[in-house]
Order: sequence, then C-alpha cells, then structure tokens
Amino acid sequence: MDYVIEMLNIRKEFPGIVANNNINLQVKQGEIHALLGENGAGKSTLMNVLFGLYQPEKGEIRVRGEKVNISDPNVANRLGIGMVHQHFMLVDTFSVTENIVLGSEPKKGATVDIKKAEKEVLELSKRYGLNVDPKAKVRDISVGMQQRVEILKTLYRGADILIFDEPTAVLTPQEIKELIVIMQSLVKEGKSIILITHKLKEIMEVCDRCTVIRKGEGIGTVDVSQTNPNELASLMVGREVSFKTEKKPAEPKDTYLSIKDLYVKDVRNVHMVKGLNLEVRAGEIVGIAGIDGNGQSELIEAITGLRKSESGTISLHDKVISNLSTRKVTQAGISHIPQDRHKYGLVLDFPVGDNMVLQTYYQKPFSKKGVMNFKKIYEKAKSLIKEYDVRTPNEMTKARALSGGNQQKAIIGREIDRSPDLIIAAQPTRGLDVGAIEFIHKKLIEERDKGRAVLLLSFELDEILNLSDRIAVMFDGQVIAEVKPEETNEQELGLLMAGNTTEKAGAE
Amino acid sequence: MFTNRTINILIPIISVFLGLLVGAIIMVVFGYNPVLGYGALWEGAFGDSYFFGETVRMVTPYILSGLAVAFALRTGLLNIGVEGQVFVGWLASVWVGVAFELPMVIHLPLAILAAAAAGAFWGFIPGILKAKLGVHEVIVTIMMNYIALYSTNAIVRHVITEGEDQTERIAGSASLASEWIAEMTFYSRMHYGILIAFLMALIMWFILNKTTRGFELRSVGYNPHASNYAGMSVGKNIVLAMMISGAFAGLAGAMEGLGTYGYLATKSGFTNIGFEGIAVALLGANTALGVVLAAFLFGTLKIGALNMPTVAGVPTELVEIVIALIIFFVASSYMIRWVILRFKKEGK
Amino acid sequence: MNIIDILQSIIPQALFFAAPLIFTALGGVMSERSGIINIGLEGLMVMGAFVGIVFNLTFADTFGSATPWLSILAAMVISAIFALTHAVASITFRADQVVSGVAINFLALGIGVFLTKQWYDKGQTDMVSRPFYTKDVWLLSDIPIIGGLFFSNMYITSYFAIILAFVVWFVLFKTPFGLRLRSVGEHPMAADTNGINVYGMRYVAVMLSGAFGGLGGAVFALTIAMNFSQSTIVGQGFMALAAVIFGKWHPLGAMGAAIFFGFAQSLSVVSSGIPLLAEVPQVFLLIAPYVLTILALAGFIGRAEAPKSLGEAYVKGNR
Amino acid sequence: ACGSSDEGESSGDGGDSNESGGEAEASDDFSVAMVTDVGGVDDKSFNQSSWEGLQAFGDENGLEEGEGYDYAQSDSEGDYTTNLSRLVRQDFNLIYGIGYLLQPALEEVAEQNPDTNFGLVDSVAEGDNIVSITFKEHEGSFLAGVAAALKTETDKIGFVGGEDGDLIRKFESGYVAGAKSVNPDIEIDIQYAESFAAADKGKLIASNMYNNDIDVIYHASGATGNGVFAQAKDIKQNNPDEDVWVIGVDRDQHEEGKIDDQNVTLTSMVKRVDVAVNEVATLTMDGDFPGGEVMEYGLDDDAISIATTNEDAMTEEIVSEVEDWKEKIANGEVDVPSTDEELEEFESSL
Ligand SMILES: Nc1ncnc2c1ncn2[C@@H]1O[C@H](COP(=O)(O)OP(=O)(O)OP(=O)(O)O)[C@@H](O)[C@H]1O
Ligand SMILES: Nc1ncnc2c1ncn2[C@@H]1O[C@H](COP(=O)(O)OP(=O)(O)OP(=O)(O)O)[C@@H](O)[C@H]1O
Ligand SMILES: [Mg+2]
Ligand SMILES: [Mg+2]
Repeated sequence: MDYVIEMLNIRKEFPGIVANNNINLQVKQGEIHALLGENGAGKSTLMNVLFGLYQPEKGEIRVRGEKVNISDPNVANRLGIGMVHQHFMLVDTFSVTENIVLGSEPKKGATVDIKKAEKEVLELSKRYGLNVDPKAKVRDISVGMQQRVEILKTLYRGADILIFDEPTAVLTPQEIKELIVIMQSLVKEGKSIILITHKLKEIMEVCDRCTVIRKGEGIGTVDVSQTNPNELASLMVGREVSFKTEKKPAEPKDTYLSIKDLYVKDVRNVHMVKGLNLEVRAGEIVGIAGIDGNGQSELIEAITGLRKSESGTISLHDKVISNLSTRKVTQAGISHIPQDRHKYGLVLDFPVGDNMVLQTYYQKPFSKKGVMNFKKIYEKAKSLIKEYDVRTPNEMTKARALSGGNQQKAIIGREIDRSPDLIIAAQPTRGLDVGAIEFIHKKLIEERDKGRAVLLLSFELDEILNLSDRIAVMFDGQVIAEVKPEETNEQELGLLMAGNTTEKAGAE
Repeated sequence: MFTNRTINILIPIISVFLGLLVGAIIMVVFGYNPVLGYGALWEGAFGDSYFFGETVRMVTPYILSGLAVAFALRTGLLNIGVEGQVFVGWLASVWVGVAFELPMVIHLPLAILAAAAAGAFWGFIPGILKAKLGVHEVIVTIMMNYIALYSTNAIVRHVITEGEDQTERIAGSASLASEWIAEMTFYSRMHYGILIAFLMALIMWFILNKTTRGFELRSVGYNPHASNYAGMSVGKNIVLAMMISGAFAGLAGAMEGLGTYGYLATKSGFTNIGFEGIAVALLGANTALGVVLAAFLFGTLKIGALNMPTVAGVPTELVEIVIALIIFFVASSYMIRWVILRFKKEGK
Repeated sequence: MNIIDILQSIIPQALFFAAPLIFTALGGVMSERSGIINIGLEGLMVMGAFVGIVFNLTFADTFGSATPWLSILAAMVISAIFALTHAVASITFRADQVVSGVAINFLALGIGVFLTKQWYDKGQTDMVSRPFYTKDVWLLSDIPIIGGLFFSNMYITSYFAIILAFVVWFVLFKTPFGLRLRSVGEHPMAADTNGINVYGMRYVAVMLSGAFGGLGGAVFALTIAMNFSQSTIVGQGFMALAAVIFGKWHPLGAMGAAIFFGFAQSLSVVSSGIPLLAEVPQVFLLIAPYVLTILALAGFIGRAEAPKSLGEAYVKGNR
Repeated sequence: ACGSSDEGESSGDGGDSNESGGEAEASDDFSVAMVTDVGGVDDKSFNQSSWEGLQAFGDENGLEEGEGYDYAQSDSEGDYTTNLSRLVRQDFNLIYGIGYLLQPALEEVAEQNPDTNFGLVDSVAEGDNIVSITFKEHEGSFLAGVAAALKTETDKIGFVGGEDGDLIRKFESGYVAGAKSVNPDIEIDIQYAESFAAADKGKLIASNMYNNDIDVIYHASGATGNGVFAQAKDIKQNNPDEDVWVIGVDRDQHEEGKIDDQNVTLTSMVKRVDVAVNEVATLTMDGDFPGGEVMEYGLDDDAISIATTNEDAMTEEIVSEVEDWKEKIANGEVDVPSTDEELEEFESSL
C-alpha cells in the first residue's frame, strides 16, 4: 500500500522546548488516520510542519512518495494538503464565500468575481452535503457551520489530504455526528484524512489507524481494529487511566439555587430564556444538556449577574439575587467557571498569582484598607498551584504562558477555593486531555460530597451522563425535561435536546 | 551573562547611544563637528548650575505629562488629550493663584488641587463617553485638545482679564518658585514642582502596583471581559483611569502656571508638553521610574539643544531627529534584543 | 445672505479645507485596515508638505505648469519611502505601533526643518510660484445652483480627493488585493494559512499610507500654505486620524468625516456673516467644529469597530 | 515705576554696579544680542527685521557675529527666559527681546540681572535697565485704511487678525479709523484667526470675505496671512480682471503678492524694527542707554511707513492722499486711536 504522506524523523524545537522529536507519521491513501496525544504532546506542531507553517529542524517529508520541502502553506495547498485548524482561521467580518476564496479568488477584470465564487461554493457544499449559506457572514453562523466553512476552504483548493486538528472539541453531539458522516463521504471520494482528537470513542468509531505521541516523542502506530480505548489511553499517558468517574450516590439536601419563571434577552434583544424553572440542591450535580444556542449561556450570565433578567426570580438559599451585580452574586456564594477561559476566566497578562485573587483581591488578607498584600496573595497562589497541580514555572509567570489545561486548572482552583455554596461549571473540560478531565471531574465530585451545589453545563453527553446526579434538558429557553442519568441514554437525551418531549413521555 | 533584566536595562541605554550616534553621523554629513555639537549640548544642559536648574525646570512638566500618558496606557487607554489637560490645569492653577489672597499653606495646595481637578475633569469627558457610549477615546481627546486651547485663550482674555493677552502674575502665596533655588542656580526657573513630580511618580507606582484600585485598573486595561466577570465595574474604572491620567496632566499645567511662568498667556498653538509626554511615557516603558528617567533625558536634550546653534552652529532640529531615533530604537527593541542574544550565543 | 449664498460660500471652502484631510485619512484607512496603527499621519503630511514645496521651488522653471503635479508626485514617492521606517519598525521589528508613529511625527518635523535650514539657510522657505489654483469646471459650473455650489472655484485636487476615496473603496472592497489586505488586518494568521504574504501586504499598506499622507501634506502646502516651515502642518494629521476613526475605518466614511470637519470649520468662519450667529462669542465658533465632532460621535455614530488585529504585530506561528 | 525702584534697593549693590557698569562701557568691547520669539530670524517679519538691524549695527561698528552681536532662537514659550539668561551669562551688554510675547520673561530676567541692559521690542516692560521699543502701528494702519478705502470699489473692506490681543487691536483700530476717515459709510469686516500660524484658517476667512464683495483685506496675522495671499492670488489667477487686494504687514510683502505679471499686494504697513534696534544699540554703546524709557517709533521717524512698491495699484492719487493724512497725523490734526475705546470716540467724532 502506498503512503500519501510520510513524515520521517521530524524534529521541531521552540525556544527552550523540543515539541517534536524524531516523530514518524505515515498515512495511507484513503484512510482516516488518528493522531493522539496529551495536551502539549506536539500534535498541532507536527501538523503545522506538514502544512508549511513551521519549518522542521530535522527530518524528511514525502508526499505521494516524493520528497518535498513545504516552505509555506501555498506549497502545501499545491501539494493538495489542506488543514482545518484547532483555532479557526476565519475572518469574522467576511462572508462565507470571501473566507473560502481568500488567497485564490476568481477574477472578473480587476474585481473578485463574487457571483462565480458563490456558485462554486454552493456546488461544493452540495456535493459533500455541507449545507452552508455562501452569503452569510461568518460571525453570524454557528461554530459547527464555521467548521464546515473551514472544510470547504480546503476542498475549494483541491485538497485531497485533509488535516483536522481537534475538530470535535467545539461541536455539539449532533454536529459531531454530521461531521463524521462528512468525513466518511470525503474518504469515499478518495481523500485521506488525519484526525486529531482527544476522544477515544471517536477514534474507535471512524479511524483506521492511530499514531500516538507523548511529550514530543512518537510512541507508535496501531491499527484501530486491533486495539481498545484503554490501551490507547495508556499508550498516550504512559499509565492506566480510568474512564468511568467513581462516585457515590448523591445525598441532596436543602435547595440552594431556585429559579422561577425566568426571562432573559440576549445582546440582540431577543428572548433566549423563556420562563425557565430550575432548582439545584446542596450535595448534587445538576447537568444541563442541550444544543448550543438554546439559552444556556444567557441563563448562566443571568445567574452570575453578567446579564439582566427581564422577569422572574433567581434565588440563592432564600435570598433573591436576580439583577444583583456580579460582585454581589459572588459574595453571596456563587462560583463560576466560565465557558471561554481566555476571554472571561483570566487576565492573560497578569501573573498566575494575581489571577488567583481576581475576585477576592479587595478582601482580607489579600488587601487591607485598599492596599494590596502581595505576600499573602502569592502564598495563597502557591498553595493553590500545588493543590490543583497547575504546571507553571512559578506564581509570577504570566497566565498567557500556561497551556490551556493548566489555565483551566488554575481557574478551577480559584473558584473552588472560595468555598462557594453553588459552583457553576460551564464546559469545564473543553479541549482538555483525558488526564486533565479525570482530575477536574474528581474535584467537582469532591465538592459535591462536601455539600455544595454544582450546576454543570456541557455539550458533551458523556460528561453530562458521567457526572450529573440529575439532568435538566434545555430547549428553546426552557427546561423541557428532567431525567436521571442512570435512567436514560444518549439516544433519548439526543431526542430530548432536539425538543422531542413526546418520546420521553412514551418512554416513562 | 545577560539576564532578561539586564537586557531590559540595556535596551534604552543602547537606544540612546545609537540615537546619538546617528545624530553625530548626520552632523558629520552636513559638515558640523559632532564633538563641538554635543559639547555644546552638554554645556547647555549641565554647564553650570543655571543650566542644570533650567534642565530640571524642563524635566518637571515632562515627568507629569509622561506619567499621565503612562497611567492611561497601563489601564488600556491612549490619552492623546494630555495636551488639553495641561492647558486647563495651567488655567485653573493660575486662576486660583490670581483670584485669591490666602496664606500659603492654603493657597498653594488649593491652586495645585484646582489644576489636578481641572485636568481630571478634562479627562472625565472622554472617559465617560468611552464607558457609556463606547466612543473611541483617541478622537475625543484630540478634539478636547483644540477645545482646551481655544477656551483657555478666551477665558484668559475675557474672563480673567479684560481683553489682555495674559493674566496677572499669581500671588506669591501660590507660587512654587523659590528664591533659595533661584539664587543657588543663578536665577534659573527651577522650582519646587520637581518634588511634586517625584511625589506623583511615587504615587502612580503606588496606586498601580500596591492598591486594590490599581489592581482593578490594570485588570480592566488588560481584559475588560474578565474584569467584568470578576465583579469589577469596567465603566467606572475607565472613567477613573482617564480622570487620574488627566489629573497628572493638570498638574503638569500647574508646574508651568505656578512654577515656571507664574501666569498664563494666550497661546497660538499647543505647548507640546502633552505630545512629548507620549514619547516620554513610551521611552520610560510606562513605569514610574522609567518615566522619570526618560523625562530627564528629554529635558536635557531639549535645553541643551538651545545652546547648539550659537556655539556649534547646529540647528536645534538635530535634537528632534535624535529624539525620534531614540524612540524608534526603543520601540524596535526586538531587534536589539535579537542582536544581544546573538552576541550572547556566540560568547558562549 | 440667503441660504444659497451661504451654501455657496460654505461648500467650496469645506471641500478645499477637507481635501488634504481626505487624502491623509485614506492613507490612514489603508494602513489601519491592514492592522497597522498609524499615529504618524501628521509626520507623513509634514514630509509631504516639505517635499512638495521644495520640489516646486526647485523645479518650477524646469517643468512649468506641470510643476504642481510633479510636486505632489514627488511628495507621494518620498513620503512612501519615509513611511518605510514605520513599516520596518512595526512590522519587521515588532515595535509598538503607537510608539513608532509618534517617532515618525518627531522625525518628519525634525528632518523637514533641519533640511530647510541647511538648504535655504532660514527656518522657512519662500513662497512657491506654481501652486494649484481653483477652476470652474467646464460646462458643469453653468448648471444653475448646483454649478455654483459644486463646480465653481474648485481645486481640481478636491475632486481628486473625492475620486480617490471611491477608488480606495473599490480597491478595498471589490478587488482581490483589497480582500487580502482586509483579511490581514482582521486575522493575519488566517490570511497566512491561505497563502497570503502578511508582511508583504502590511508593507504595501503602510507605504500607501505614506504616499497618501504625503499627498495630503503636499496638497495642503500647494493650495493653502504656499511655503514650508515648522508651523505649516499643525494638527491636520491628527484631524485626519480622527476622520479615520470617525469614518469607522471606511474610505467613504473617512471622506465624509473629513468633509464634515471642513464644513464645520467653514461654517464657523461664515457664520460671522449670518445675523443670528454673528452675536455668538468668537470662542464658541472656534470650538464648534470639535464639539460637533464629539456630539456626532456620541450621538449617532456610536461604537466603531476597529479591524480586529489592529496594533498587533504578526509573529508567524504565534497563537 | 515705584514698585521697581523698591526692588532695586532691595537688591542693594546691584543698582550701583549697574550705573558704574553702564558708564564704563567702552565702545570697542560692546556687544549686543537678541532673543527671537518663536518666529525665528527669518520670519520675514519683525524677528528678521530686528536681526537685520543688529547685523547693520555690527557692520557699522566692525563687530563680529557671534562675539559682538548674536541672536538666540526660541522654539517655544519656555525658551525665552532660558535664552535671555544664557545671553546674560555670555556677558552681552545689551540684550533685546523681540516681540511682546517676551515681556514677562524679559522683565523677570532684567530684574535678576541689574548689570545688563535690556531692550524689549513691541511692548512696554517695567524696569530701570529695560528700554521699551514700541511702534505706532496704529498710525501706519491708519494709512493702510486710507489706502484701502480709496482702492475699494465695493466700499467693503476686510481685516484679518492673528491672535486677538492689545497689539493686533492697535492695528485694527488704526485701520478702521483710517478707512472711516475717508469714507464714514464703509463696511469693514473684522475677523481673527486666533493663530499666527493657521494658513488654512486665513484662507477660509479670505475666501469668505472676497465672496462677500470685499475687495481689500489688510492682514496682521503672520503666517496665517499666507492663506490670505493664497486666496487673493487664486482669484486673480482665475480672473485677471477681478480686482482683489491684500495689504501686507511688518515688511513690504510685495513678493508674496506676485502672480504672473500682476500683483495682489496693494501696499504693506512697514515697520522698521531694524532702524529702531540699530538706533537704540548705538545709543547704548555711546553710554546713553535710555533705561526705563519707552521709545515710541512712528511715522515721523520713518520707522513706520506705507510701501509704494506696487505702482500700478498705489496710484498717484492714493499716494498723495495718503501723504496728506500722514501730514495731518504728524501735525496733530488727527489723533489716531490705538484701542477699541479710543476708536469708538474717534468714530463718534467723525
Ligand atoms: N509557537 C510556539 N512557541 C513556543 N512553544 C510552542 C509553540 N507552539 C507549541 N509550543 C510548544 O510545543 C508543545 C507542543 O504543542 P502543540 O500545540 O503541538 O501540542 P498539542 O499536542 O497540539 O496539544 P493539544 O492537544 O492541547 O492541542 C507545547 O508543549 C508547547 O509548549
Ligand atoms: N505567549 C506565550 N508565551 C510563552 N509560552 C507560550 C505562549 N503561548 C503558548 N505557550 C506555550 O505553549 C504551551 C501550550 O499551549 P497551548 O495553548 O497549546 O496548550 P494546550 O494544552 O494545547 O491548550 P489548548 O488545547 O486549550 O490550546 C504552554 O505550555 C506554553 O509553554
Ligand atoms: Mg491546544
Ligand atoms: Mg493542538
């Protein structure tokens, strides 16, 4: 069998770190090849080398048997290599079509022939069942749709070797299913795919072979049909990993959070939460399942004081906290692990230590009469860094320099350490590797067992099913059903999330 | 051999050196003697205690306008309106200085506070417009500069005086000038304001680095979303940052009004104290100590330059060019850093 | 004065006042759309004014009536080269773009006055003998009302400015070059992965801003100031910068903003002849243009969205 | 004056040495210098004229530039004192401050340095060691007004001032008085650009004025006047038959008005600062420093005059009428107003 891609003994260094060391990757024509490794293992780096964004220090790349020098993305494009990046490479303010043709625009005279481009995009989209609107602005379309634009971008350039860097991390279960179908149809057309993902289940489901890298070193390539998730995980981490999170049954006590008839509008002044009712009790984890865009973000923002609620009440214990300021809500005993850790969770240019007191800097012992006590702050930071295993040179390191997983651990440490009554965790493990996920899940359960209330928002059904004691399904701004994890399955949840309550009634 | 810290200190020094070097080359190209030229500059800045006094006099407002720009930048705002805030501060201080007769312990602080308040008010307007309506602070501050220029002229002419081009001299009880310093420095106009400038540098450092307010201000500057999430009021902090920045600028005006001049004359154009403050702040890396040092460099170059045409025949503009080059080199520190690291590698 | 008379005296004036601002603001739009902040517009205008005047003085006899045109051409070329310093510092050396722009302002004035003193032995040049003059537009100026308002006593450079605004709009929003330039300012890495040379685009944009800024300065010098000195360009570059932001980084918006400034200025002059306004103290008329701008921004313009990567150096491979 | 003598005493021996120093000055080592305002010695205006005066003085007395006579250029308001003090420290015997803007700085430095003699051009300063040199610009402006009133065909004339203030009001008052003396019904539009360096504003104002049928504009506005000339020349270029005029200020601005073979400069109100500066320097060198005095130069000293370079425009009629009025001023028949109040009085007496 011929290899379409061969990367041999690739070495790539960054100042002070060897990201790839003697890595080999061989991809066969027409296969879906998984690339697996922990956060920071060097997967994205390897792919960026293949795509011409980075130049390797050592090693050889062959495409369809021929030795090549991929000096920049243009060369990669010419060789038929396309990449869907982990962080989308789309210009928000441009239309779908403009994004796709950017850099190789069809011309009419001096102008971009946008009509022709739109037609081509539409045809491509139809052919692969991608279903995008060529005229829509990228910032107006969903994340899943944006990803399809990325795919179209590579197809438009005639790529037949596609690299997907963590494409599923940002997708809802439905979107993941659709993506899998798309990938399979691409392979049927004779294209080859390299897929990076942390989700072993996905690898098992769609991939033919899997290459594992650990800490920049290639561990080996296995046939997926010859292996199982446990083996893959231990190859990746270098030790045994448990998947099912161990937890005792919940012992719910007093109602902590109680939401009645809540209405919330979004930035466009449209009602996104429409008469929602929800309760969370001490000692339980309530998971909110739902497809992105059904009012989950607005709900959380309303609880935490970041958004005004139009009507209805939110109360913590028996105190009404609707429309209090964020500061007051925090003081009332609510912690919030935000969805977007870079935008909301951290001041990236502050040291890790300063980030640890982002809400409490004005309180004793971190400050007295308005004067900061950095000694105390850094003492606290040190202990949190230790307790939550935040890997950072020290507490003075800028948060920006930490990896995503460690940034998230720092946030979680900070939020849990305030001993809140209610912890709101929004997508707490997004984009993290299994080791980190395991750690975070363990912490959340520990808190539950200490008698705290936990409200978990996640688009990953696995996480919802594993962690929750009770699942509230949100659809169109309301909780349309509540189910117990042990009494349901992904199938049923999927239907509920699509707004299908009759099925649910039938099942009971 | 070179830690990051030494590199950070080396960069401005190398930049200044390179700037002066290019200046010397320009002098040679145009047929001047650079030794004579820089000698004249040195003489003109430090030749005797008079020139030293004048240099310090020049440095004083630069420190404050530099602090004003630096403070705003540290909180994520670009205050191009320092120029206008200097004007209103100057006006307020002189107004208080001429309008009242009070004992010095009240009069002088009152006049200084008036300047700070006026500058703060002038900063408040772009601050509140940004916080409430999202109007870009750069345009508003540019516009406010012109408004300040024309309004202070009109107030001097029609409100404080009756049709005169300049106000009366301020009362002695509101003056920062000191006979003692004047005598020491052969009647230079150096005044006690330099102490205020130092104090303000200390205060800026303290506010930003040691207080909870400073923590909030910096946090909002770096990431307003996260600050909002953490329960800080973004709008309030933007307004406050602009007001504090404006207050520093107002004080720079007071240095002129109560120290150097003792009056306010109508002006045909900008004083440039504010615009040069941008350069001072940037050269000083927006830190308090850096601003003080950069202001000294600027003051030295500016005052020393006045001596260059008479003694060496070199046009004063040469110094403008040198200053611009120094700013360029500091800004391009990446290049210098790269060269130093190269050097370091080879040294090993 | 009736309303037509008033308009007739305001509009042509607003346009000649606005023309240099339009040119320069278009330069600002180019540069900032590519992601490079340009606070150095003032300095670019100074350079343009200096070169325009020096060229005109030197070659008036050689080139005759073509002199003003060649002068602005020379100003464009030299200013574009001068802008290269900003490009090198902020693109290649990753300098803080605001800092580098401030340095441009100092440098241009320093060089301009220094060389004036070297070459002319005095702080200001003589007046040029071949400036631009206004013209009535053939035929169009005879159209009743409109002709008087828009086609009489106009500088050809004013039309040129307006036409250029449309050209820039066309280039930015209709051509592949424009699409690429904007993508570089919004998301340079996306552009890079699409095979666009981010550094190259930014260099071109900054040099174009130099050319347009130089054009603005030269037009100012050759229609209004007539000579070059320390005080020829005093703040016009900052007004142009304000026009860029006021116009929301859009070429036509920037043009509109510049014309608005010109309109407000000329209104403040003309109003002394309008009965009701003649009573208003001078100072209010003086500050009116600036206050109006602030009110306009606060009132109906609102939040302006800058290009996403404005001010960020692009470092290949950084996330 | 009372206040200044008090302070003279308080600085004790300073006063004594002033007198002895002043008298002991020998002509062979006499030196004189000047500090410009922000205009510089080539501003085609009073700074330049002053410097020409000093150069002439140097030539006449065989002094060397740099040693015997020199100047210091100010780049900003803050430089005045520094420059003055520096020249004192370089032991110049007589130091001029050029321009009213230097008044406070000069007074201050003069008080600190009673041994040195100072001269202030264009304004009145107090101090025993200061001589104030002023000009009767209102008289010259009066004649400019006369010329304007005679030249205009629309009976509408204009005045463009730089920064509003006492000095420029003096120009304005004289001009208005002159024009009204010829034609009491003449309309005069007065505008201030609020800057001596705003050519664009000057052009806007001029354009507006010429649009409103004004055909003669007198500017007293430094570089702002560039805009006035630009506008006049532009009109002339478009329509060589249209008569628009500019009256220049300080120097003969004939050059500025040239366009092809025509010229829009009607005349200029010429102020011979050089004459005054030279004369005072000579007095001082001879030991007759007129300390504490105000030397007012006017038409009679030929320090103020009306240029007649543009012979086509300044017809014999106009010139002779201007001469008549000059006579009347000289013999006291007309008392030219120099302030707003005096002007009001003057107008009501017409
Ligand atoms: N631009 C860069 N500069 C410096 N170091 C880098 C850079 N990019 C990556 N690295 C380093 O290289 C290592 C590999 O990073 P890479 O992004 O390839 O990891 P990854 O396997 O894709 O992780 P994840 O699963 O989280 O996406 C990281 O540990 C990081 O420290
Ligand atoms: N600006 C920076 N300065 C220094 N180091 C950086 C910087 N950006 C990234 N790194 C390095 O990159 C490493 C990994 O970053 P990265 O964000 O890829 O982590 P990650 O685990 O892949 O998280 P995620 O999957 O959320 O992106 C960090 O450990 C850090 O050493
Ligand atoms: Mg990652
Ligand atoms: Mg990755």
